Amino acid sequence: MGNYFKAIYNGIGTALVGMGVTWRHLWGKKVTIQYPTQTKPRFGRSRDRLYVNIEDCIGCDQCAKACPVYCIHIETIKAAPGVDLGKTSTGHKKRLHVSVFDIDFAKCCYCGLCVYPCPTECITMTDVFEFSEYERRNLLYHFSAMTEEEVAKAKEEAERAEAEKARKKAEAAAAAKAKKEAENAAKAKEEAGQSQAQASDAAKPEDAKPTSGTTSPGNADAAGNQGMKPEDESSGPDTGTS
Amino acid sequence: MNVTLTHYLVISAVLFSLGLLALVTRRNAIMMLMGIELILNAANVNFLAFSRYSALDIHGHVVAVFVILLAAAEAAVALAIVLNIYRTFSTVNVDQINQLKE
Amino acid sequence: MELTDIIFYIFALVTVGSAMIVVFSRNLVYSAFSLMFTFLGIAGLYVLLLADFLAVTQLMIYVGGILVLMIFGVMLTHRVVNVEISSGAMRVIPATIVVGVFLGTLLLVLTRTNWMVMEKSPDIIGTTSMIGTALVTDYLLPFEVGGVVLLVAIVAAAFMARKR
Amino acid sequence: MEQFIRDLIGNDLLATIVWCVLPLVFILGYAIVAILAEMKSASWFQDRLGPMRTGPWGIFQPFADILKLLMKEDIVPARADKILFNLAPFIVFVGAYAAFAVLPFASDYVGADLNLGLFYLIAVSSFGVLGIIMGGWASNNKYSLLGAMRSAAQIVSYEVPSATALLIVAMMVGSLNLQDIITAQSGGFWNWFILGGPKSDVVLASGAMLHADIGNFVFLPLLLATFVIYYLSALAETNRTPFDIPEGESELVGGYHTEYSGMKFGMFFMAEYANMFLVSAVAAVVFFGGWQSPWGITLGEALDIPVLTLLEGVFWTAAKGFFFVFVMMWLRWTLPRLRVDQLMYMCWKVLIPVSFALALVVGFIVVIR
Repeated sequence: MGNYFKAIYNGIGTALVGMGVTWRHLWGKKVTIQYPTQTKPRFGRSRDRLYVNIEDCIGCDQCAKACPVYCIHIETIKAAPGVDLGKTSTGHKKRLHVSVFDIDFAKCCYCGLCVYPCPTECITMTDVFEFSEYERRNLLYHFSAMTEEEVAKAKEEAERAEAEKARKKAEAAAAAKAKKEAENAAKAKEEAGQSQAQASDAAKPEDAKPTSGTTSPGNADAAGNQGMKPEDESSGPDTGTS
Repeated sequence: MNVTLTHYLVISAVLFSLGLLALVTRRNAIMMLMGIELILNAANVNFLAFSRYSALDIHGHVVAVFVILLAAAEAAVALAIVLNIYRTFSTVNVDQINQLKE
Repeated sequence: MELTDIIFYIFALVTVGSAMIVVFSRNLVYSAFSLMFTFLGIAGLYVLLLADFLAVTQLMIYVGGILVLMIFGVMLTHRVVNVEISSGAMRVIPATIVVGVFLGTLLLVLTRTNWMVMEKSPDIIGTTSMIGTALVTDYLLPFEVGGVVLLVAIVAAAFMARKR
Repeated sequence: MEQFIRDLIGNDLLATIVWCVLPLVFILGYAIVAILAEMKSASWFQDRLGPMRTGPWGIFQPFADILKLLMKEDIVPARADKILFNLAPFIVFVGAYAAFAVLPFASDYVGADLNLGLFYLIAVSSFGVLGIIMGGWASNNKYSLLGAMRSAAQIVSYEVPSATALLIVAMMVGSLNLQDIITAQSGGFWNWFILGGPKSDVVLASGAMLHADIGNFVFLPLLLATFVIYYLSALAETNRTPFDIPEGESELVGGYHTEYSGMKFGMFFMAEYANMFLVSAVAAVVFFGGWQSPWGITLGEALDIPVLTLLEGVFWTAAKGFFFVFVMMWLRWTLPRLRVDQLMYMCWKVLIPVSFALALVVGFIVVIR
């Protein structure tokens, strides 16, 4: 019987204590953050959207190789000889035009594996995580700053340089052959002087035309976290359907 | 047509007959209970109607109170019995319950 | 025809109509729920009969108590997972004929009798105190016995419904 | 008030209809406020902000919710019992609404000034059970049925202590008329029944004289306990937390209204809110002086402006009612849900014996004084 009344007393008492606790919380500070207008500061090492500083990219394709889901697609064009693409901020010499640098964020798993192998530290994780899109193809980010004309020009130059190289190689081969012939001919003492002069003439390199500074038009607007959004859908091998 | 005593008595008679019909035709114990409730209510309507239209005064009301009291007691006990029957025989059809034990 | 008469006919219609559903419906649950409307209609008739206390008691005991008990009974004694809880009827035609003859006789007697009607003024309000006084004076013994009956019924019902 | 409406409209039948519909308007307005209050208090108790987007501080959220309920598809489960399924929400709402008929909002604003007001309230509040069972059974869903059965068992059980608690006060007043109960408490908050009832003789609304011979301080602890019993059982009767096992969403999905959607769910919702206000208003009427102001005098009477008196009465009724509705919300976020056996233990082994004992003691004192 004593326990019975004690239980009633405790029941009412604890309920009142609990009401006191909730009453204090009624007027206490609220913990809710009004999300889109207020946000919590992100952690310093948060791994969210990737950003590529294309000016530093040397097109080495290491990040694409490291990616476990193959979401990075890089195409490069060899710079023609004599074209100075400048240096990266880390001091590496750039030897390739990066004509395509696409990251498909529909595939990206935010593992950060692409960040580590980069020799110039141009691909980094940013703390931007709100970049949902209505269409999947809008998640394909084009980081390369080269316009189509520039790409075409760089390609043309590269081809020309290639052709030049091939021609030179052929010439060199021809020269070597000629030399050999000349050597053979040297045994024949009467024609020695004439053939010597011809061979030295062919070995002289032809001037390559210097291209204008097409390396990368300054992308000052891409400062900070914002990666380069695609200008239009037609500009890339888009739609992450592949 | 003004409402008179007869109107109430007619309703009471109809209710009584319906209750009787339920009691006679239905073999479900609960359905029979409902019939009994209808009959008791018919009786109550009669008591109150006479109380209203004759010299019965408040006594009709008191009897009706007792009828309701008994109806409540009856319903409680009867439903307990029906529940027990169902537990024993798995049916509440009163025709199939013809043994004193299972 | 006054407003109270119209209300009387509405209540009468509700009472008799739902009572008919109670009796003739194949579905036991329909019967139980239309019994609610019967009780409500009867409570309305009580109000028209100047029995306000009885009307509210009717609401409380029948609708709130007995009917809930009935529905519990229906649900505990049938496989309620199935919506179709039906109960068959038997010997419907002879029963209907007999009851019909009985009703006819009853109605004949009711309408032919010249009842001694004493019209009371309908401005009597409140029968509660009168009933209360009657219960503890003239009807004291039945009242006490009624209390004992209820107590016995409660104990008996609880004892029988208990699982052994 | 009634005469005023009759004069205003001119037609008796139309005036009666308007007279009947007035509480419905009140319920609708109250429900909108209460829905917002429920959401806001729920979140504030949990250190959250609650709805913030619809309007400034989210104050239009109830309208958005109602709009959503109105536009939702009205689904009837394929194997449900169509007739009863559609009927149930209305029965539940009618049960809640019928009780408003006798609720006195002000000294001259009460739907029907019944002599049996309190008894009628108790009787009608049991009416909603049938609608709940109907809905739970007709849904043809085991969760709905379980919820309905639990609800019915709970409401039927808790009716006993709640009715006993109310009858204790009725015994002291000697009347079941709600206006009598309120006028018995006139003259300031120290005369309210929560503080022991009238300290001096008062004239009731019906003209009878209520004698208070001995100082009623002896009633103070008794009536305080009575109020606690009433409020707890009222909480259980409205299926509010901590007694909300009929709809316990962690075990029964949603209880008896699992299968309901759209406006039929809205009816259940409205009925629950109406019931909440009803039991709160009854607590206010019976224990806290109803439409009386706490200091006993009203501005309207002092200045002899009847309309002001009326408004003050409605204000005090609503304010006291809202306060107890708020306490319900407060308790909801304080106490966890009870188990079924704890619930029944509390009713049958605590509240009912204690309320009977209180009734005996108070009755004895009332007789001998």
